[in-house]
Amino acid sequence: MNTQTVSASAARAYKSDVKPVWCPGCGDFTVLSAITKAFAELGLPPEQVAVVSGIGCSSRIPAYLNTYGFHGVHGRATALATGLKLARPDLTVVVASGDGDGFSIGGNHFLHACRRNVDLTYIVMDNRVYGMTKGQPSPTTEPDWDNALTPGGTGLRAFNPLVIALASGANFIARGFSGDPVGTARLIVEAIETPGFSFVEVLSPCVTFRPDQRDWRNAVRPAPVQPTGDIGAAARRLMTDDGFNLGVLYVGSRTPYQTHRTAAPVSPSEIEQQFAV
Amino acid sequence: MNTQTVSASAARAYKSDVKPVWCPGCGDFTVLSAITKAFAELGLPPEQVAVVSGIGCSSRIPAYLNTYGFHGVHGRATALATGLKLARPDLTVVVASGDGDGFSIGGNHFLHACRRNVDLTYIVMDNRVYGMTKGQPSPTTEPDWDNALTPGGTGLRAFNPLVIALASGANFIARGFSGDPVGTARLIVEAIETPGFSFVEVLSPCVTFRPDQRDWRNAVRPAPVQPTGDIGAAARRLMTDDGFNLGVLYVGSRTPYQTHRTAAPVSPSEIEQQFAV
Amino acid sequence: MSEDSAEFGNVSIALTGSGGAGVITAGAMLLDAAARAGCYGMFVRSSGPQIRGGEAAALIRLSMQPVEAQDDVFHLLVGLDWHNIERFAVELPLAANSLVIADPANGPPPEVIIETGARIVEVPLKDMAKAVPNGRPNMVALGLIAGLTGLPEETLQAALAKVLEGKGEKALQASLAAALAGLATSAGLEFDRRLPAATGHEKSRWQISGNQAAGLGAIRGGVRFVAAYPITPATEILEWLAAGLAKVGGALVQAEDELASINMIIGASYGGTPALTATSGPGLALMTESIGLAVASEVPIVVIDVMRGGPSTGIPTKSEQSDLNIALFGLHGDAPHIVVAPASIGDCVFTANWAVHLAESLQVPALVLSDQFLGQSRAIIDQPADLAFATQRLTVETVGDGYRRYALAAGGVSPMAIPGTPGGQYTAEGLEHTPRGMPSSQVTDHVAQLDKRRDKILGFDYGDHWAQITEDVDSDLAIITWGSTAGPVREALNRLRAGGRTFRLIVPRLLAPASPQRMAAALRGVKRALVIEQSHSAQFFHYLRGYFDLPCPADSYHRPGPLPFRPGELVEQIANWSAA
Amino acid sequence: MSEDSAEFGNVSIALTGSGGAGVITAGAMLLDAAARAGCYGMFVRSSGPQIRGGEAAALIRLSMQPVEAQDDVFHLLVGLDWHNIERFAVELPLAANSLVIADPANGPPPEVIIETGARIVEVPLKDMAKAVPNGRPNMVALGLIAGLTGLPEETLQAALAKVLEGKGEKALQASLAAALAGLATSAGLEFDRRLPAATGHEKSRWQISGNQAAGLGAIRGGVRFVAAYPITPATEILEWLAAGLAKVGGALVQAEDELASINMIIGASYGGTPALTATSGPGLALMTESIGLAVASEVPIVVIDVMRGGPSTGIPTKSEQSDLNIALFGLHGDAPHIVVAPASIGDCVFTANWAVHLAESLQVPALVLSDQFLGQSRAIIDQPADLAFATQRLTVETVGDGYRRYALAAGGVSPMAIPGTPGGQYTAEGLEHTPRGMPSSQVTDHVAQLDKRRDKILGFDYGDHWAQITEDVDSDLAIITWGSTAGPVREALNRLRAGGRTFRLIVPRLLAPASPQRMAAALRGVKRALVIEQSHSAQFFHYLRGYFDLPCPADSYHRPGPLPFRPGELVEQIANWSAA
Amino acid sequence: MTENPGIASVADLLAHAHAMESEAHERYLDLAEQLELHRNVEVATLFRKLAQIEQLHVRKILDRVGALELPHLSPWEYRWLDDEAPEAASIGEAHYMMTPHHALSLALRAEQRALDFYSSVLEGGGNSSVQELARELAVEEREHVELVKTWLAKYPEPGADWAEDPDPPVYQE
Ligand SMILES: Cc1ncc(C[n+]2csc(CCOP(=O)(O)OP(=O)(O)O)c2C)c(N)n1
Ligand SMILES: Cc1ncc(C[n+]2csc(CCOP(=O)(O)OP(=O)(O)O)c2C)c(N)n1
Ligand code: SF4
Ligand code: SF4
Ligand SMILES: [Mg+2]
Ligand SMILES: [Mg+2]
Repeated sequence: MNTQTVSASAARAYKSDVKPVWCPGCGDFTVLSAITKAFAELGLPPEQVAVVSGIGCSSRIPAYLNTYGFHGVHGRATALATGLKLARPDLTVVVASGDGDGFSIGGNHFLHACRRNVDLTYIVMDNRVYGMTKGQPSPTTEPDWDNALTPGGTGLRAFNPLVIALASGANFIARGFSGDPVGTARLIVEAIETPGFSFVEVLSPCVTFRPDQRDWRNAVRPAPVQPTGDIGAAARRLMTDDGFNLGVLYVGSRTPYQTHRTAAPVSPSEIEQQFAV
Repeated sequence: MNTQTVSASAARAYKSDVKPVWCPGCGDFTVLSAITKAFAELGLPPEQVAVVSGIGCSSRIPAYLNTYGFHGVHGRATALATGLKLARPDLTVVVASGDGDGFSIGGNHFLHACRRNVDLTYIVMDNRVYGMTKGQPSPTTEPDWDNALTPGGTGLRAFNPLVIALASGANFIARGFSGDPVGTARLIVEAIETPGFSFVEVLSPCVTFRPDQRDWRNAVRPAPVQPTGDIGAAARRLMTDDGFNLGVLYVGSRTPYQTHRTAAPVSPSEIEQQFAV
Repeated sequence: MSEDSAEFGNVSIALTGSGGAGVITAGAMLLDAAARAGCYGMFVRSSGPQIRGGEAAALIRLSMQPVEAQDDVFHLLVGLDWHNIERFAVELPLAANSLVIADPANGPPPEVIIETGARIVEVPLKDMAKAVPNGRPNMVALGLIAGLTGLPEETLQAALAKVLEGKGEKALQASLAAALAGLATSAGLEFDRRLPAATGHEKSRWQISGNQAAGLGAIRGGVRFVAAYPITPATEILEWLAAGLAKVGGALVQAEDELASINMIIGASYGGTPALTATSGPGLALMTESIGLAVASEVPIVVIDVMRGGPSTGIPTKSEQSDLNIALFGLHGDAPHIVVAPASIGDCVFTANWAVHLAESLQVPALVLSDQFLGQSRAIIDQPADLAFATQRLTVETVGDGYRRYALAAGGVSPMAIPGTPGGQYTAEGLEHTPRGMPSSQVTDHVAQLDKRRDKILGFDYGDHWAQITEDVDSDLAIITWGSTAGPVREALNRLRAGGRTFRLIVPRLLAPASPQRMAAALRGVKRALVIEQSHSAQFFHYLRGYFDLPCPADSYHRPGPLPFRPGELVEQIANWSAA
Repeated sequence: MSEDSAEFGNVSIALTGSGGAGVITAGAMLLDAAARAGCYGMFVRSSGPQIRGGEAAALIRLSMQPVEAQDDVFHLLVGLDWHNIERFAVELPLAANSLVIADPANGPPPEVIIETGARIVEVPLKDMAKAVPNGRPNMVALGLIAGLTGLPEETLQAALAKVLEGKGEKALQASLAAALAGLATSAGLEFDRRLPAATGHEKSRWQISGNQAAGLGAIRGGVRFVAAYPITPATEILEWLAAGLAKVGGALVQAEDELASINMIIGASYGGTPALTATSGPGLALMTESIGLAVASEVPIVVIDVMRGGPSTGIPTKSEQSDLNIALFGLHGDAPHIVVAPASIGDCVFTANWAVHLAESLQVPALVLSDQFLGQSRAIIDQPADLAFATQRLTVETVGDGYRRYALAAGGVSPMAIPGTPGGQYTAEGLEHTPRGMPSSQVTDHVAQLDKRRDKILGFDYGDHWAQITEDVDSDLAIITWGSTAGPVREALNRLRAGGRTFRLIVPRLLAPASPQRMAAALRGVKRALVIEQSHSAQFFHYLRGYFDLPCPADSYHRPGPLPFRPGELVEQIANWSAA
Repeated sequence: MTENPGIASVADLLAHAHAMESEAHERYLDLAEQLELHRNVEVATLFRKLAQIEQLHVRKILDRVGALELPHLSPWEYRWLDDEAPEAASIGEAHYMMTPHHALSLALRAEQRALDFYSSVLEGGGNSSVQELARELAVEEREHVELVKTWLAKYPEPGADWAEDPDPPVYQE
């Protein structure tokens, strides 16, 4: 068998045999396959990868992968992943979330994960809605989107996660679109390869509660400019971005955070000496 | 009696008879008096003002004021104040916090309070340390500040609260310094007068755990440029700011969030009709 | 031993189907038609893990008596299709005399159905639907069920008209034609569970879910501010309140998380507006620190926990009574508060209303423990009375110098100054404090405030509302249960009474503070008691042992969710226990 | 009835002062000197609300016997000044035969001191200090106390040298000179509490605080990752671990909040590294949701709660045993986990170590309930034995196809695949799940997993560690207590025994799972039991009633903090109770 | 998203063809599984059938590859005309209530895109053996297009209300 065949089925080998409960048409299917493509491309042994998530449709993703996984509680995935990566720097740790999980209940950990800059890749499937709980607005939802919990819309300006990521110190910032699986796979590869905290927002339509998002296909475009490492320029650009520019938008050069490990650990009985009378 | 005296004692009238437990020399004393000056200047009846705080040295402030106050739990002051202001739009609601309370445990509410843009004034006494718990690093602490909990320093880039405020939608952003009580009073007056969520960071030295901060006096300076309403420009400026520029740095024009109240409420028995068989 | 309930004039129907087959809508229409026909009833939904289009079952019970539980078996099962029916098999008990309607278009019914021994009759639902322009099989099934159960045609028409209101005349006609085709077919089928014709009733009736009922109770109680974060199965309370509050002049805010929502309502209530949040176990866990703040700072709030299967994320769509412990004991420190639980769907109105009354009167957090079964089931009930509690928060109007917010008033409730009250300025405090509210670590202040906070809730007169004590109040055998388990227990006891055995039934609504004296009085003369609950670790049983002086030996029957209690199971357990 | 404890060769000393007077440093030196002199001892600090420079008291008890409680009275009080002494008055009980050293420079001693009737002797501490170049009154006081209590001069010198190490020779000499001046003065003072000279001891001794001890126990147990958020009175555990872990090759991370810290340790432990966090009540409340995740996903973690006064922010600097309820019952759903409590400062080493062992062996969260008294007091103790538990997490090395993480293994503990293990890939799950870890809402899976999680902790052999059963094990009167209350109770029982009365003492270390059989065995032959605890609502007493089959009537003696239990108070309570 | 695929060698074209057919195969399988889970048996069966057909194509391509060494291409190195492998049915257009008409329309668009791809290789000129192969493949692909068209003819477009689900979505987690 030749290389090509290996690579195609290689991606599939990262899928588990569990069937996703997602609605047919959901953008998350494509994100799932983009992730497997990225893992295959990087040739990661599945047992060396852990995918950590919170709660939401999007957060169901770990079970659909053949890697190690953790389906945690709502909003805490980045914190759990931080502990895992710090304790096990040898693993490739990917965090997967939704816009509610990541930016609403999980907002604080998002801020601090960016700031801490641990070598994680954080993929947020943004559908601007709480899919799992039946269609309530999330922080990224448009202010006038009508729904049962906030009839007539929230009236709140949508949250711009990329700016927050930049402002709080993420080292790699990109936006993908589930309608562009190849581009998304590529972003994920780059995110994993870039040391430190990498944030990839993937626009991933919720066909059930946001059927209007099927039109995103026509709204997205490759970002008109190259990725920048200039934080001031990136700030200005992202602050006025309309949310549909795809690609890598910022790559920094901060050193990832790691807990220092002593080269010559001593035994507990040695440190007990300090208590001796 | 001349006006001057009136205004001096007017400010004093906002102080309660409780003696602060702060260390002599603590910056928070000046913030307290800047707040009373601002209230006096605005001529707010003390019973129409509520000051809400979390936990920390700085968060002790409500009890030292003669207004209504709420000394809540750690990190939740902005949320509590949001409920209060939405239920009681007639009150002037001020939130007071420290850098730990506001940006560490309270980070998510900070993000979402900015985004929600309720008409609150949020004063954070930033001393880049947890004073109350005896000197651990906060998000704004310099990465190399040595301390018992993270010996040698956290190694983490300091958090820039003004950028986060801007990125998440605060409508008024300013920085004051406790060494400049008059300037700080003025910022607070403007913050209260500006509709929507106003964020005022006040550099307020912790003389006990950060005696080095006595030098801040020499580091601060008035911001070299005028306040802007251009969000892109503000982003660029704040992102590269060194943390010592004082003054109003951004003023937006977003409409504050208020819950809609129907002009003609009906009685509960009327809405019960929907259940009748 | 599961005794039949035919004599009560009632029938249980399951309608299954998947992928947009419309069983849930048909179920809702059936309930509506039954309501119009003068029946009582209950409608439970069950679905697979898919968000949309997965397999679903509409479980409906109709009766001439009020219905509070699912029956032991389904008398009628109509399968629009059999996809994944195995998933529902345990939820769909069938007896040999049950009737199963199968559409030959779906092939033979699956083994799980056949092995029940139920009588299977083929009806070509799909073909019949096709014969009607725009007809749908679910409407054919609806007509068929209506016919078999004896619901008059006009009630069916009215139900269709109501649900399809706004879908246009054409859609209505198509559905109606399909339903009538089903109705016509029913005539040829044998079914012995036809409901008698209703004779008309005096009390007006409601069709309502427990979640709606709880929302209504809150509004009746005076709640005008709600902050919350969505979570299954509490979200419908919030969705109903979002619209309801807007009408009565209040407001609902969607918070960024539960930590925010609980603090928002504390803020609103501190400002004088009765305030509430609703959540489920995971959210409640996040709120406990701040509920403790409300205890210490004496700010009234109401928190509704619509319980689901635990622990952790657990089983979000199924019912369990396993958040009792966290509701009673989940706060750190000694933090007395109120915990109440509604004992039926209709009682959710009363209990939520009462909770607001208690919270406001006692300046304390009141937790309401509802559950997925109560919350998401829809029932036809007698219109609940409006008790119009004289809910009054004790406030100060004018204040002299030296207002003492936490004064050691007799009874423990000290008047609260609402911001805006001149001279009433004080700082609400979560640290231990003096009567003035200043932080204090002095033993006298600590003990005085701990006593105050305990005494105010212990000393309150909860009246008869503390429990429902019913059935055979003179029996020397008592059953103690709570919440949604009360419904099936009540039905089991009715059956046992029919068999000549009597039991006293005690269903406390007031779970905390523990009221051992009231319980002892309720148990006077009882020789033995059985405690029944839906929890793996018998939380309620242990709580009763720990905090109540049961004057008699008590036994426990408990098991976890997700399966609901059915009367037959309880008849058997109770009979065995009482025989022992 | 408070019996004197002079016969045990022990003395209690209080040193008060404020605004940088240095009483805490002097107290630490005194303890160190006493340790060198071969005494046992305990050092408790108490301070006002100011962060720095407020009034403070160093409370030291020295004895020839191990010390686990503060004594009923202070035999010696040295006031560097009297500022705000009223605040401490209740913490500083004095008897008529107590000696109070007052500095005439501070004016007459305050009324609260005088009215105790204690003998007051004036010593010009400030003037004596001034007479020494760079001398400080606290050092004069230290020398005076050393002299009065009979500590040899060389131990004082060594203690000073140790504490002032790094401050330079000049500072040391100044302090020493001041201390010697005090020592010299003591010769002229009458004091009947001089300690006997130590005769040398076999076991080596430690000077350690409970917080350090807990940290050490954790490291002994194998903890190599800690994430935490600072909170009083747990912070010292973290600060000690930050340095300690660095040495043994582990790491501590300061998290943004408690929600993060608990999840970080779950992540680290999932990755195979034994992990821990430490907090106090408010932080624990924030962690409960995620502790439930660790229960459901079966990830071992250890959480130490150093309890303080509650509810809410409460009294952060004072001790109370009022987080028992939240530790036992604070998780939503049925979520079995381990709760253990150390019974003394030294026992913090063992109990923390054991907690790690239990968590790892059972793949479950283990909560350790320490408190401010244990945590922040410093004691001289016999070096705790290192039990070197064979801590083993059951893991898989090689995995065939179809690894089932949550397999229903006998005993309930199923082998865990650590990431990196080829073929062991699985998803840790907080939803209810199948043995493979796939989400499931089926009754069979729910019941099987609930049983598994319960059975593994019920079936474990906790050995004799579950409780300390001591004193008069044949007595038919039992005292049951836990945690830091055990110390004063033990001393009270010693005194009562001296008076001829005997009691069986049961101090469970294992609080959850409830072990009714073990307790019943421990109570065999007991006629009556008294439960003693430091909580306003008698949490432990109610827990015992609810979950244990006490074979005898039980009574409760409970009260909240902030005052510590003293043996005399307990002697009186126990004597009255046993006489009743 | 290049205009000109710029396929330079037979190996290169075969690499593309193989990737395209395998992706198509896997995509139909995915869709079949999704619709099975959502109890849309009719469409699921159809997708399975399409998957089988694509599997045959994969085999055919492999036969052509024989011993030839194919280049390794990263997913983004393929020179498709569009975002992804052309023959893979767009997963975002699936719907749990979709009818065979929708499924076949979806398939038709995919097959047409595949045909367009080969045609563009042809139009792009270059190497004659590449041209030869592209022509052959295009012919086969055209057959598919026609086949799908005939199937589609049997399933007229359903009414506008085809996606109408009377039931509300389900609350989860
Ligand atoms: C503590 C807690 N609060 C609330 C919930 C309910 N909940 C589950 S998923 C979800 C939102 C999911 O939204 P998002 O992260 O955008 O995921 P999506 O379903 O849209 O992919 C919520 C509110 C929960 N499980 N836990
Ligand atoms: C839930 C919770 N976690 C931790 C604490 C302990 N705590 C009290 S104040 C504080 C930090 C205060 O820092 P900051 O807000 O900067 O205030 P400062 O004292 O510096 O003014 C901490 C961690 C607490 N009270 N509650
Ligand atoms: S509800 Fe929305 S987000 Fe969830 S699976 Fe369906 S389409 Fe995807
Ligand atoms: S510790 Fe620091 S912040 Fe706190 S009162 Fe003292 S100087 Fe101020
Ligand atoms: Mg979403
Ligand atoms: Mg600070």
